[in-house]
Amino acid sequence: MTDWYLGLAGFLLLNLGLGLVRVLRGPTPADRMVAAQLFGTTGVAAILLLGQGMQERALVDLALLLSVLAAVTGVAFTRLYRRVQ
Amino acid sequence: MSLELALILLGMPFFLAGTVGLLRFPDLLSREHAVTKADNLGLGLVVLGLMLGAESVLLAVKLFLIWIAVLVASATVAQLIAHTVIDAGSETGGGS
Amino acid sequence: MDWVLEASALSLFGPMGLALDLLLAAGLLWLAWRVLYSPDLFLSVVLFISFGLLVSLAYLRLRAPDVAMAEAAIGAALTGTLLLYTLRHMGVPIEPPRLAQHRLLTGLALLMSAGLGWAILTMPGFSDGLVVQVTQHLPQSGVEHPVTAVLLNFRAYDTMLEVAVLLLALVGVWAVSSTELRLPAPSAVLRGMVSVLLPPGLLVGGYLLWVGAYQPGGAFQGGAVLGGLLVLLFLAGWRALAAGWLLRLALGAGLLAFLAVGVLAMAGGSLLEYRLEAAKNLILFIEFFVALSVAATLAMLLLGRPGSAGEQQP
Amino acid sequence: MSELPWIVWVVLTPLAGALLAFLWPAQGVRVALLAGLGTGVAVLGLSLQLAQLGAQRYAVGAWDPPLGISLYADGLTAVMLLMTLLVFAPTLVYARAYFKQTAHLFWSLGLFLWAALNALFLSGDVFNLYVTLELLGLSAVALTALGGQSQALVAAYRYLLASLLGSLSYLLGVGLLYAEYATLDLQTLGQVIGLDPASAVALALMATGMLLKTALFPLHFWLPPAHASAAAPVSALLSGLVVKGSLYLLLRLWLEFFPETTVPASSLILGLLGAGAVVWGSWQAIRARRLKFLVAYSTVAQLGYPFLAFPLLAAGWDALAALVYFMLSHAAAKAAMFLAAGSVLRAFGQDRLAELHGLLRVLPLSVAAFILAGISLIGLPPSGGFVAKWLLLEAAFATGQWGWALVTLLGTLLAAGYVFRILTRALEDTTLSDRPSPVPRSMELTALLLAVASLLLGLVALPVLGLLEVGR
Amino acid sequence: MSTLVFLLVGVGLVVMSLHALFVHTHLLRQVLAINVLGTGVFMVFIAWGSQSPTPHADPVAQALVITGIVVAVSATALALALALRIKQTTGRATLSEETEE
Repeated sequence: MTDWYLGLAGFLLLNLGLGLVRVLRGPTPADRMVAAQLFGTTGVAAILLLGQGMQERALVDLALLLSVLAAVTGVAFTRLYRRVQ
Repeated sequence: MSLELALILLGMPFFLAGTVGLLRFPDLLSREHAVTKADNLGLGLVVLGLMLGAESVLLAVKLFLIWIAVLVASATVAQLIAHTVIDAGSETGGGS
Repeated sequence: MDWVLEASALSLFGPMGLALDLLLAAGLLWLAWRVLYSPDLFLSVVLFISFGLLVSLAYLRLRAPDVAMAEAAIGAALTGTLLLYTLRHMGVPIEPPRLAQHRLLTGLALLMSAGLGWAILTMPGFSDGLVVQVTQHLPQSGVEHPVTAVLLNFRAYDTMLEVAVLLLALVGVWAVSSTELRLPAPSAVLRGMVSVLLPPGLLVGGYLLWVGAYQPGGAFQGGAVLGGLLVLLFLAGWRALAAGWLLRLALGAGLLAFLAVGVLAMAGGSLLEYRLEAAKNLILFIEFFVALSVAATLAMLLLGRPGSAGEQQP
Repeated sequence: MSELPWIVWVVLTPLAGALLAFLWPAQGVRVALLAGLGTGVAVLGLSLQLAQLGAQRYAVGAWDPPLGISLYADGLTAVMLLMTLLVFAPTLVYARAYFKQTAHLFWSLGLFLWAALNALFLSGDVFNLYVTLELLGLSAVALTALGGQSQALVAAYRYLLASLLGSLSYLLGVGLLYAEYATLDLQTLGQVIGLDPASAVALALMATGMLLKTALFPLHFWLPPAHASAAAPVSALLSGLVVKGSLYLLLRLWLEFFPETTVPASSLILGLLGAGAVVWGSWQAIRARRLKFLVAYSTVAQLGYPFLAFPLLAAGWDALAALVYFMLSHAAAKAAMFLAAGSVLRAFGQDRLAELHGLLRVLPLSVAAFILAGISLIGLPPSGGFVAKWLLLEAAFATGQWGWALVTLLGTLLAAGYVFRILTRALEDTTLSDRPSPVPRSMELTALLLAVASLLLGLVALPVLGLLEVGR
Repeated sequence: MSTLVFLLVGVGLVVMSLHALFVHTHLLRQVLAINVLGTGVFMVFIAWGSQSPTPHADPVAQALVITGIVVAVSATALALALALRIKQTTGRATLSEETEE
């Protein structure tokens, strides 16, 4: 059973890796930020599955923390990089 | 195979679809769609699966909270990012 | 080299775990390389945030959830926000790296690194660290989670000085920076999101703070979540905290609580020595104020110095 | 009195002062002076305790090592704490006149710096030492930047990078030691440490970090601009004290660890680098065009002398005494020079050496400070610098290592060269073209006080060296 | 096995970031390099700590790294404030070789 979860976590990790290609390609900062937002969703799912696979309940708390903070960088980007006056 | 695992497995294609959309769709707005819609669905299925296996109410509540927080955050951030593009028109190219 | 074999035997999670580790390791090294050398600085910063999250995943694999939380919250999210902010105000996001040659220093670095690899691979054997002592004394610490016991009791003196470092950094930033963060008016969507996210966010921060006594979590992780919420509030145009002595008190509260408890303990013992009956409450008392200060400081580091021009020399 | 835990108050008083000065900025000056007074009392109390009762250990939280952190004080600690007090107290008085009302953050930052130094000198735990190093480095950088001009900012940034690199290198060494020996306690480590490659690399990392922070030639690149462009009282603290913090830590590591892991080559390398520092730093000081840069390069040179003593440490007591006396006399003399240079800057608005004629007429007390501090830097009797050089020569002759003695003598000539560069201008009796601004008397007097102290250090050598012997 | 893999990752991060720190002249790149360097050092601590026989990694190593992370963000904040101010006052965002006066 644990191997299943670890394998799925690995699959999500690969997904993240693919998403990073978009971060690299851009071309605009907005494109990069959208791709980086992937860490908020896919990353949280990967942590949840990792926690299940490693029998580590505390990882749910980490996912909780991340889900709240995922918004911060995204919002910071949109607030700071709005069009220059 | 348990229902728990089945739900989680069902979520995986959504993540893949989101990533593929992110890579393949031609412009920012459609890519955003791909990521926010598909990934949040996938995460929802994962959370649902894990909630079925949760041994305490607290754990189930936390899992649900995670989903809600991610949903709100990613939807809003996506909307805000879209606004930066629309506001800036084509000027974002240089990355100001 | 014996320990290399021993370490291999410790692989608890089978081939799938190993595959995951190798994937993570490759991702980490590749990301670090792109962070350090990509021509677009904005890309570097975005990748740095992703890198921090991946580091956090690696800490999870290494069974260090407390550190993983601290890294995700502080190392990735808040440091990343600071970097985004600074980059935005420095302009020039696309600037190909200009390389200077410091042959002497580069040579020294390579020498050090080679020595480091050699040192690790030839180490006669790893010790067991202080696990035994910590486990033995855990019942006398007042908390059940060993990391919190180390941070707030066994090595509380370190943590007190660490809180001082955080406060000092803020004073330093105030001494240097002359500008306060200024933003255009926030949109209704953003304000809506913040008001939706705020109550559960506060709950999560408080929960992490409290749960640190029993399992991974604690003042720094909880404080970082609260700090993130404050940053969100600031970004949404809220300014109520940015005023006078109340703000300064919030920033200094952690160190103040530490000093107060530490000195009071000296009445019947030594510095920062808690009586067992009171230990848990004292630890939670300190942690509460440390979390408050961590939150306020992390947020103010971003906001800059409120309502004041920079320090002027006479 | 003798039972009071002065050892704790030595750290807590300036730390609490820093916090209070931050919370109550309007009263920053008063808080700082009071905290300075309190710290002085605590340092003197601890020194008396040590002299009477011998070295002491204090387990924080009553957790004995290896689980907890212990503070440790012996004669060496006491001398360092007294040195810090000697430089800090007059500098705070000077700063009160120098900064007027505006720079209220200086008081909080200054007290943080004092707390960091005292905590560093007292810490007996290698990781706790890392935290104190960061506290020290960040407060020093923030103080450097307080000047606000672009030069100071760039210098502060460079200083910050060097400082962080140094402490991370040290931290990596700490990690390796903890992995191998399962303890962070300095003394315990000293007893169990072996000669395997991992330990050697760990020590090399820690030592390299400290050399970078101490700005030993050729890792001194960050020091001159930082020390020269900071505000005068800050320069005095940086040159007089901050570099001594990492030098002290290096010495402590050496004394605790190296008897067991002696590699003759390493002490030879340190000695040679020290010799390089003496020659290169002095030469740059002789070529400097601005007073503060001259004084800053003189710091690079003077920091070389203590390292000359490292190859001789194995031979015995004299070398250690020489090393400590170099630190002590340089602290007082260099702080005096920077404070006096600050008075010159205040009077003329610039410090180009070519335009400093007739200084004697305008700032006689500052010129006196330059002369007296210069005597100590050159090492003429009866100054502290003379005692230090004398002890070093004795150690060199006793072991037949003549080379170090020659470097010392060469350094003396070069130091005379750059000190006389200041004095020949200053003593020229010409009238000035532009009217100097008034300089508060307290600024000139505190500089003179420190200069006199650097001279008198030679006369109190016996009690100081007696104190140093506590716990050896 | 995780221990060995991530120990080597830690060393790799240290090597890369040291090189980057010495060759880059842009202020922000140097800050990034210092941060990656710190992460490499922390990784060595935690990778070693992970071979502890308890359910979680060595608690002391974890506590030390948490302290390190907080110190690192403090230093980063100061460095960034300095960098921004340097850019504002000199108009340049790079460190170049400078001489006296």
